[in-house]
Amino acid sequence: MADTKHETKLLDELEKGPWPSFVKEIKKSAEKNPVGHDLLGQLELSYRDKISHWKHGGIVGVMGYGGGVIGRYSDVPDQFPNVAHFHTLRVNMPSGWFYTSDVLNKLCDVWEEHGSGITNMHGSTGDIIFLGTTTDQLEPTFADLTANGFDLGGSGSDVRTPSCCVGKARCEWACYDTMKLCNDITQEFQDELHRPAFPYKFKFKFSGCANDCVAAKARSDLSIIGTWKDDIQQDDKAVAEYAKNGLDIQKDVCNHCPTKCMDWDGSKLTINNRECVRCMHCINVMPKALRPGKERGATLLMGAKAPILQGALLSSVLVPFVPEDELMDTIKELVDRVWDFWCEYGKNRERVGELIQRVGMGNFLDAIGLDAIPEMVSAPRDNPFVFIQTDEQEAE
Amino acid sequence: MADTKHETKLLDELEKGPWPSFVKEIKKSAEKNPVGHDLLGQLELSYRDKISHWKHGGIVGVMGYGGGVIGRYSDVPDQFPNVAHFHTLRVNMPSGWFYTSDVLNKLCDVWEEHGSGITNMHGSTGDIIFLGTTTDQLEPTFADLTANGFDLGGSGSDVRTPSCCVGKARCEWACYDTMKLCNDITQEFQDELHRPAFPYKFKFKFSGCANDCVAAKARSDLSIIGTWKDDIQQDDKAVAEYAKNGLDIQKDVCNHCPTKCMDWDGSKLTINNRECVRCMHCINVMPKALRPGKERGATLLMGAKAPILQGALLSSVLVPFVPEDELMDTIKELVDRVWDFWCEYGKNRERVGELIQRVGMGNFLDAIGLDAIPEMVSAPRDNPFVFIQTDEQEAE
Amino acid sequence: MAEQPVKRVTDIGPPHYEKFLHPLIKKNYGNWKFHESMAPGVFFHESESGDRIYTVRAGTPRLLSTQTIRAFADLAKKYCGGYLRFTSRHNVEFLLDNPDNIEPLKADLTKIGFPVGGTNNSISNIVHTQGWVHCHSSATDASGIVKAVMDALYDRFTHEDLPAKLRIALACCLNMCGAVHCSDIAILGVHRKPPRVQHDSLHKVCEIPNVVASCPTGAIRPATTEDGKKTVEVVEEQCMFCGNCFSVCPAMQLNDPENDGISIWVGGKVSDARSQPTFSKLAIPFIPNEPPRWPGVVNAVVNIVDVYAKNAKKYERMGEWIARIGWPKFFELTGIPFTKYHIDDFRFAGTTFARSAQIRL
Amino acid sequence: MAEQPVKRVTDIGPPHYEKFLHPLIKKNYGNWKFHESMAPGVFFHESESGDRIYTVRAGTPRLLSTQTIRAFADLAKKYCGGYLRFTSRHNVEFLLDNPDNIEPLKADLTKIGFPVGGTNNSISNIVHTQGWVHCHSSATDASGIVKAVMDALYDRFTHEDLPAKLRIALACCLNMCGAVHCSDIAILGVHRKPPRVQHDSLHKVCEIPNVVASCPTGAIRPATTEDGKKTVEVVEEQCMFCGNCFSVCPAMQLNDPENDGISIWVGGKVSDARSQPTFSKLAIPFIPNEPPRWPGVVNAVVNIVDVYAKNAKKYERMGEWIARIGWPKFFELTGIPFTKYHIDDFRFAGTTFARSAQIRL
Ligand code: SRM
Ligand code: SRM
Ligand code: SRM
Ligand code: SRM
Ligand code: SF4
Ligand code: SF4
Ligand code: SF4
Ligand code: SF4
Ligand code: SF4
Ligand code: SF4
Ligand code: SF4
Ligand code: SF4
Repeated sequence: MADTKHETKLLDELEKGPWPSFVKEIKKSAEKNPVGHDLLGQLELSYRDKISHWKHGGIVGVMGYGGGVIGRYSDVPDQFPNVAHFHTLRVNMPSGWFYTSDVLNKLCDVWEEHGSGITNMHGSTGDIIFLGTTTDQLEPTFADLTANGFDLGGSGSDVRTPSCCVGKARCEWACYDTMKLCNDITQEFQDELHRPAFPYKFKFKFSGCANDCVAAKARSDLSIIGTWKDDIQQDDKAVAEYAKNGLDIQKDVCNHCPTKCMDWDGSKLTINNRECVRCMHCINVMPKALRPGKERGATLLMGAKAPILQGALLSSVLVPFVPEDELMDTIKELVDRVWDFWCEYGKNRERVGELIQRVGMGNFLDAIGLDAIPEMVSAPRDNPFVFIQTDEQEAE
Repeated sequence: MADTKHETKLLDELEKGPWPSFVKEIKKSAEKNPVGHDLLGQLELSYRDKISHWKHGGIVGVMGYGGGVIGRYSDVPDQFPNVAHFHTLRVNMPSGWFYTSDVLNKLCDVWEEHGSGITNMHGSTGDIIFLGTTTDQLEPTFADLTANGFDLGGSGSDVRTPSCCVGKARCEWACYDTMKLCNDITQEFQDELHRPAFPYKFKFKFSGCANDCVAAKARSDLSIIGTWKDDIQQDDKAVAEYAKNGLDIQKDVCNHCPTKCMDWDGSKLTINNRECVRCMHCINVMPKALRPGKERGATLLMGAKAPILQGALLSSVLVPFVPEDELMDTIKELVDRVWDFWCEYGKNRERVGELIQRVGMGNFLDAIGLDAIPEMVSAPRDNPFVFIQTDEQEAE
Repeated sequence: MAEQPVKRVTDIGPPHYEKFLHPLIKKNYGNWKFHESMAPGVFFHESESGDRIYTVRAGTPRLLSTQTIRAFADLAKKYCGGYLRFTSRHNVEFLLDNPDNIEPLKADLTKIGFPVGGTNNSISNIVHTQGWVHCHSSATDASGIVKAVMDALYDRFTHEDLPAKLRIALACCLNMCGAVHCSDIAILGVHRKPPRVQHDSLHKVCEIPNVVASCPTGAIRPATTEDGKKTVEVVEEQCMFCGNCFSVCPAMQLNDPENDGISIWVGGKVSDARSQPTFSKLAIPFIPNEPPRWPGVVNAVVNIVDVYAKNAKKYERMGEWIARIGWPKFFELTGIPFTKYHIDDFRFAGTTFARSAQIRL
Repeated sequence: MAEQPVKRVTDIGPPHYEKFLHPLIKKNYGNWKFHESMAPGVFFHESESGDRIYTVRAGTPRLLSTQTIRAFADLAKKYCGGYLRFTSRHNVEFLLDNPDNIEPLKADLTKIGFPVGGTNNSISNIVHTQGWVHCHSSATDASGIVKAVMDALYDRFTHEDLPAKLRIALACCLNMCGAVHCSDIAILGVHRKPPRVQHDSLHKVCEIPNVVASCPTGAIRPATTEDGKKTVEVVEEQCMFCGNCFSVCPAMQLNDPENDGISIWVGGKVSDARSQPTFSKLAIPFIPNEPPRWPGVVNAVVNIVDVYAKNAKKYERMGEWIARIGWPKFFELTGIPFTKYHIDDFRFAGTTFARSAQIRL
């Protein structure tokens, strides 16, 4: 490899300032691998031209997999030969992004040997991103990864790498075991994850409560959000303690309750748990006094995605409550039905959320065999344009 | 005219019960005019067949007018010859639906002479409805109406009969003179009202405050809603009086304030008038203590309509505040511009509200020469699909 | 302006309202200070000058014979110098300067069968439309249902014991002449069958392109009959029975005795008091037409009213109450079944999905 | 499943997380009782058994060299038995059982340039995307802007003095890989010019029907070049620069040095705490690309943060604050001009119009 340092007047400006600098990171990696210099060189050129110098991704990958690698080629390969090919590998992270020093060092060994040594910790779907290598290095990298117990994540029209919040590992509010479920689902759907067979991508994200620390409701086709059925666990002594320490329970807690189902008479806090919508606010403010109930599980919401093409969508309620121990089976059965319908009727590059909008939630529910319930809507329809079926038609 | 009483077993059931009966009304009129018998006869048939026996309306009217009459023909004329033709006249009511006994009797004279003697007081747009006459009677009815100082209202693709709340005539909250403005606008646009020249109907409704007693925001293309700019007039003694008489000012007033801009400390009520959105609730509850401010005028909202075809629309804010004395001129100038644009770009049977949705509010505002202001939206757009113009394009 | 024969008077517009104003109203026009209600259907307004105008409001069927109008005129003559008005909800209001006349007027009104009430937290008159009395589009009657429902709600009109105003409106087809779309309770006539195309007459009475264009869902296609007549055909699965094709073309018959009927909508409002104006939402997709007294509709409306009256807090309109308790609770309390038809699948579908994990469990 | 050579290992999925859990976490897995924060970036969780696990969180640029990863690994070895994790916002967290190691660890982190913070009511790390470092679609860079903005917001990361959490995300094109659409502040790269069709290559690299179908506004039509090549043409007025045609076809070049740039969005959130999840709304339609330090974007973000910090009440997220004061006030306080571009004209346009007379005057 030609070792050519490039002048980077503009990028050098981004070494200044208190926040850790990605330019420094690239320069560091360049000390070991000249690819870094050409990456800086091309990036400097982009900074001058105010334009990306990457060509439209080509299809590259490892044998037998349809996803996990993003092909990338420079549009100025002559100037920057070391990044002429600059493909990305998506490596499936462990649930909750937990590591040991040893395993991190192993991953570094692999990537220093086969790639640029530049990474993203992590990609915004959650994968470990190995940023930049050549086609011939893909198989060797993959071999070393599997040898170390790692596998590739998703890309293309497949199940994308599921991710989850830290959950029971380090959070008192986890209403189900997010890390285990995330891991089990990932293992269960290895084939769907590695071999794109869907109309488009499908994302799972797991959050242990409504705080939704992996933003599942905003960016996953199936969002699994922890919740509880019984009453909030309440420790009156601890409540009093908070009050004593200056927390204004009326103002800071009760007034922010979305259903105003809390009553504070100055000494006793009373929660009307049947009116509580499990928003977490009061628990967030008084973690020592209030905790989610004991009868725990999750709400299943479906359909979130980014704006391309019909506007962004948030996931919406499909199943209000599934007990923790039934989650795995319920989800498997649900996605089976959803994927069948989607694969048959979904258009190319149509996400599940868009399909629901196109065919109508009512028809979608019929297709996957769920009953319509009011929990699925913020309000019933306000327009009278109902494709209502008369009895004969229904008979048909 | 053949005087045939028909058997009305089903309709007779509707003479029973405490609420005044329209069947009795039709029977009464039948005493004077056999048309009533045939109307009852055909209606009884509809009650048996569960179907309307009126044919699709034909175009009939008075000379030189394109609106004001709804043509109607029976689909069973042989059975009910007296209603073979059964046209409706829409007579423009006086502002606020005020009458004297004398003028009502005159109207009755006219209608007994030329028609069925059956009326609606009033139609849901607000007109006096003369229900049922024959084509040859249209001109004579019109002549007698004008002789008595009345004129026809709107129908078809024209300005529809404007209506207004009782306003200053009998309401302490009227922020502008609804009856005068309604009357002036009606007189101003006589030609547009009688001679359809628009893509579709255009409705004006005038309410003196946000209570909106003529439901203008829900059903008029231009909704004029009274409001005020300065502070709510407050009489602290009267407030105390209400409290003394058992009104729970915190619960019944402050807690219902949409902006929570009211503070009641048990003896003094403080309103943050800059946060007040003029919703009227507190004034409604304490009419003796609170009154709209002194600097009065109206908010102009545009675009309400029934659901056909793109779903119902509510009017939305176009001009947040117009001082009372500028209302007439502002409205005239505004509708001039709106009608120009609508007549040029509106599709056949496209209401103004639908046009705005189709071309986009931004383009609509450009066309009528208004600046976009945040008061026009509940929130800015959340999708990134902006038809943004670059400077050159704007220059173009 | 079109040519007019000389003598013919046109474009004079309505008579000026001032001619019809009670002298006391003219005197205090714009100077009213406050109002106070005295009894259901009776209230007075006091002006800065201390003058008081008393109002007595009575319910009417809206469809009135000239005899009844004259009867009102006579009562006005007898008790208030001949000054009266009608309201935006088809009630009649007598305007008195002498409170002693209130009771006798009420007595006379009751005698001739017109109930006094409809004010404040009562159920006022039902805004409604023509139905089988005069319209060709109607999927149901108007006046008959209004009569049957108001008979059942009579005490709610003559008493003011509801948590807040409750406004009911009826429209006999989706054109919604009653502008029912923002009512606490809306009664709406609906079709449930695609139009039956009159192939023989269509080409004579309608412009094919207009008919095709009239369909919001694109369910209508140009076609030709065996015997070569130009006509249209309807893709039935794409039809949601809006009736717009019939509005523009008589040859698209929609009326269907067995499948036409009524839907019930709840929770709309127009005023800006407290909460902003909102559309009514679907409560019951279909109730068959049951003339002459529509028991199904009457019971449905009465049930919703009773459940609301029992559960809502003071000042809560129907929709404000439901917003507080949530739609699941509304369907539970009323016992109305929730179906897939309740979930929006029209233009803005998705904006009404429950896009949050906030759920009562 | 496709054929695989015998020795080749596939479909093993990620390693099981348990291997990487601190013994104390394994012991108390699912038994945490409460947490308490000790300082910005430092908090502990106590379990039913009374055990405590301490967390020290540090910000990272997300783009990391193996050297830095190894440095983190060394620190973990040194202070917490080699146990660490990363967060959903690209921060690194060290998991300690011994509180005495907190300060030394913080010292070492600061020494090698990684700030401790990002917890509670601070501004955490900016979720972001590839930009010019690796993506072909980018209308702007990602890492560079994040660096410039975080430099300016550094103290907001290391302090917890905001009214509530404030979450910033960046995406370099409308694909929104950063899922920025529900952020308190979203920084979004935008194009402003229709695609430049590469007529010579298009027919070679793309399926014309797919390209035509890719356009949500139907702006793309099939066409033919003078020399008879099949290609497409773009109706420029119908293009809103979404880039979807480029995603499916490289011959639809969108990148444009002068017209690409950045838009700013505010008021979104994901959590259900208090208010339901909401999308971010348009605040600033366009700011030009100004590498290397994007002063325009930095100032815009800092201004919005400062105005929010100054005016919002405790516990109010950006969007909750704006909901209380109203959008007119937001634009007034921030001095951001409101334009016609702020008014929605896409699919759900109309639902965001101010359909009420409730206005602050
Ligand atoms: C690497 C990553 C950004 C990052 O720097 O972190 C990324 C990078 C790309 N995304 Fe993404 N997306 C990444 C997370 C996301 C997310 C966030 C998430 O998954 O939580 C979203 C929004 C959520 C969603 O799925 O809706 C996202 C929505 C998209 C879309 C729009 C999809 C849609 O249905 O709206 C596209 C366009 C497409 O698929 O053609 C896209 C396409 C792409 C492509 C493949 C560009 C393209 O058009 O082919 C990018 C490759 C860049 C490159 O050269 O490396 N990416 N993409 C993220 C994956 C890393 C990882 O695996 O951890
Ligand atoms: C008479 C009246 C109902 C009543 O019994 O009170 C009425 C009756 C008719 N309306 Fe209406 N509309 C009447 C007020 C309304 C209102 C309410 C209002 O004006 O406040 C609306 C809803 C508000 C609005 O305009 O959106 C209304 C929305 C419609 C529509 C749908 C218009 C739309 O843009 O959505 C149609 C359909 C049409 O125009 O073709 C319509 C059409 C009709 C037609 C002409 C039927 C037709 O398709 O041609 C009806 C004639 C019935 C007949 O034979 O007498 N009527 N119509 C009302 C007029 C009386 C009057 O002048 O006072
Ligand atoms: C007479 C009438 C105006 C007219 O010019 O005809 C009228 C008159 C008054 N209205 Fe109204 N409203 C009248 C139709 C309406 C309508 C329109 C409608 O119902 O179609 C509305 C909007 C209803 C809605 O939101 O859907 C309306 C919403 C109000 C409100 C707001 C109620 C609320 O809390 O939402 C008030 C304030 C109040 O009642 O506290 C109000 C208050 C009043 C007051 C008290 C105003 C005043 O100080 O004089 C008037 C008499 C009291 C009463 O009726 O109890 N008026 N009022 C209308 C009588 C209709 C009827 O016969 O029942
Ligand atoms: C570590 C992490 C989960 C993970 O598996 O990585 C996490 C951890 C915690 N979150 Fe979170 N949240 C994490 C991302 C999120 C996200 C997702 C995001 O930002 O993209 C959200 C949704 C944000 C949104 O709504 O847009 C999130 C919304 C919350 C909330 C709700 C805040 C609110 O009032 O809206 C709480 C409750 C609170 O802070 O009072 C919370 C509370 C917590 C607690 C206190 C839970 C607990 O008891 O342990 C955790 C540490 C406190 C802290 O960070 O101040 N976490 N949290 C994520 C750290 C990201 C980072 O490095 O900054
Ligand atoms: S989502 Fe809930 S359970 Fe998961 S980490 Fe956040 S707060 Fe804890
Ligand atoms: S969790 Fe939310 S809804 Fe439930 S009581 Fe606490 S604040 Fe109220
Ligand atoms: S709209 Fe306002 S001003 Fe008009 S009558 Fe009703 S309350 Fe009075
Ligand atoms: S008018 Fe409405 S917004 Fe204003 S203070 Fe009274 S209740 Fe509050
Ligand atoms: S609602 Fe329909 S049927 Fe009833 S009058 Fe109006 S147009 Fe006729
Ligand atoms: S009724 Fe409506 S949807 Fe059905 S064909 Fe006619 S226009 Fe189309
Ligand atoms: S947001 Fe757009 S430009 Fe940025 S990485 Fe994703 S696809 Fe590429
Ligand atoms: S950028 Fe989007 S709108 Fe413009 S042509 Fe391409 S696909 Fe169509």
